[in-house]
Amino acid sequence: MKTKIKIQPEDFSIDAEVAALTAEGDPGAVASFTGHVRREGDLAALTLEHYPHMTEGEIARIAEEAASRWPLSGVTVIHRIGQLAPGARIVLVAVAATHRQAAFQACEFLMDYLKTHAPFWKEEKRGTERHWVEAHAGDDRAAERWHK
Amino acid sequence: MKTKIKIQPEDFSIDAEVAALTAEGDPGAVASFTGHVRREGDLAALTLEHYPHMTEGEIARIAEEAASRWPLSGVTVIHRIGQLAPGARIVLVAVAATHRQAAFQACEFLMDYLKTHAPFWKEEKRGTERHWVEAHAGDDRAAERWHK
Amino acid sequence: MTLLYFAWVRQKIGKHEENLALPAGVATVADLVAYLKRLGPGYAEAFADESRIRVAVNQRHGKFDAAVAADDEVAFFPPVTGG
Amino acid sequence: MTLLYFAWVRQKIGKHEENLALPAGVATVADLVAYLKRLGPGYAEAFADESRIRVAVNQRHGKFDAAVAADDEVAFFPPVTGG
Repeated sequence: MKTKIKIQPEDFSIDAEVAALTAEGDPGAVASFTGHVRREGDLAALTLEHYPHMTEGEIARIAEEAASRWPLSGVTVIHRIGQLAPGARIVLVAVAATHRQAAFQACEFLMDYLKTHAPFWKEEKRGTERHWVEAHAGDDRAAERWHK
Repeated sequence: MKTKIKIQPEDFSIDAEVAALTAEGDPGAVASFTGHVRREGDLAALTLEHYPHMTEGEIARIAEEAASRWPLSGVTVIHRIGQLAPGARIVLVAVAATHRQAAFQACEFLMDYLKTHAPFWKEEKRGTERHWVEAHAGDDRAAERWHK
Repeated sequence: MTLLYFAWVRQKIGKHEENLALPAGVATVADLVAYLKRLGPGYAEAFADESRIRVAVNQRHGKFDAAVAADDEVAFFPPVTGG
Repeated sequence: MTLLYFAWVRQKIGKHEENLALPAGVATVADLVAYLKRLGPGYAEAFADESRIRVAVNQRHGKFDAAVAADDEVAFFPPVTGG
């Protein structure tokens, strides 16, 4: 399986990543997910911090776990860091497979684990105030359902 | 909910469609799916025929059903017709929602119903031979699980 | 009524569309199929295995027991294979 | 050992990284946290509610009963919120 993991301040092209995932082999299906900075109330920006030594390794482990559960031909994860404006794209997870159910399931699995295991932290800026986003219990439950 | 349905010979831009879905409101999550012409053996091309009077209405009904099951902010379906080469993109389904689980579930639901209800037919060209693709029982089962 | 044929149904019958006055005794899709089968060898071949035929009446999926009327658009086609 | 702090743990302690000789009697993450808490008010505040602290030892998620050694990289941070 082909795995691409990028942590970068820059935006990304979904079309380019899907094209790269389907450039060879026989992946009939690509499931993708993009997470966006919420556009709500006085939220002015989101700043993303991460643990550089650990992030790529942790995401690679999550991708390997996905590949061990479903027959996948490729996984691409791009996560942005730094300051992002409302509406901006934060993360792309794209999964290529021969069959769409494997692509969908693995993409959702990757997002659930990324949310609960990849070492990123979001700080919100509202007006002149900044505060760290709290983790959601719902994200832990989402990741736990894959243990069953 | 914002619904966009296009049946066209032309390729599409996933980035542009995701941008349109997230241009306003607060959709934090976009789940997308692209189906690609398989790259296998002597498959030279796929030709897609459809039932123009019916296709958009049928897809609109599927999108309405999805919107009645999950809280969605937008659905975009683009399905190509005509002759497509191996690797080419056939279909895009993109679903925007506040929460990722709704976006994922609705995107998979839409694909399952599109596969079994939208009036498209694929003809394969292998060497000089042409034959119509047979429907998969697996697609019927995939759509049926949403009845439960 | 307007009849439409798609994919290999269209190819076997040799046309995409035709207009038909509602034949006497035809009240349902099944009646219509029985009538069409007798129109010629292409029709007979297209409808030989009815389990492989799907129907839409006025652009909505239907079953063989669905009613058909003089101004309906009735389409016959194989199970769909898009997506 | 190398200690790393992220997000509000970093802000409360006032630094991102520091090197520390393994203190006497420190064998686990829990021992290390107990030691750090006594280093100053910033540390005490950062580790006041241990249920809000997560740890990675050598870039792998760990628990408070995990062993730590002199050449380990130990990172403390809040529950992650990426994606």
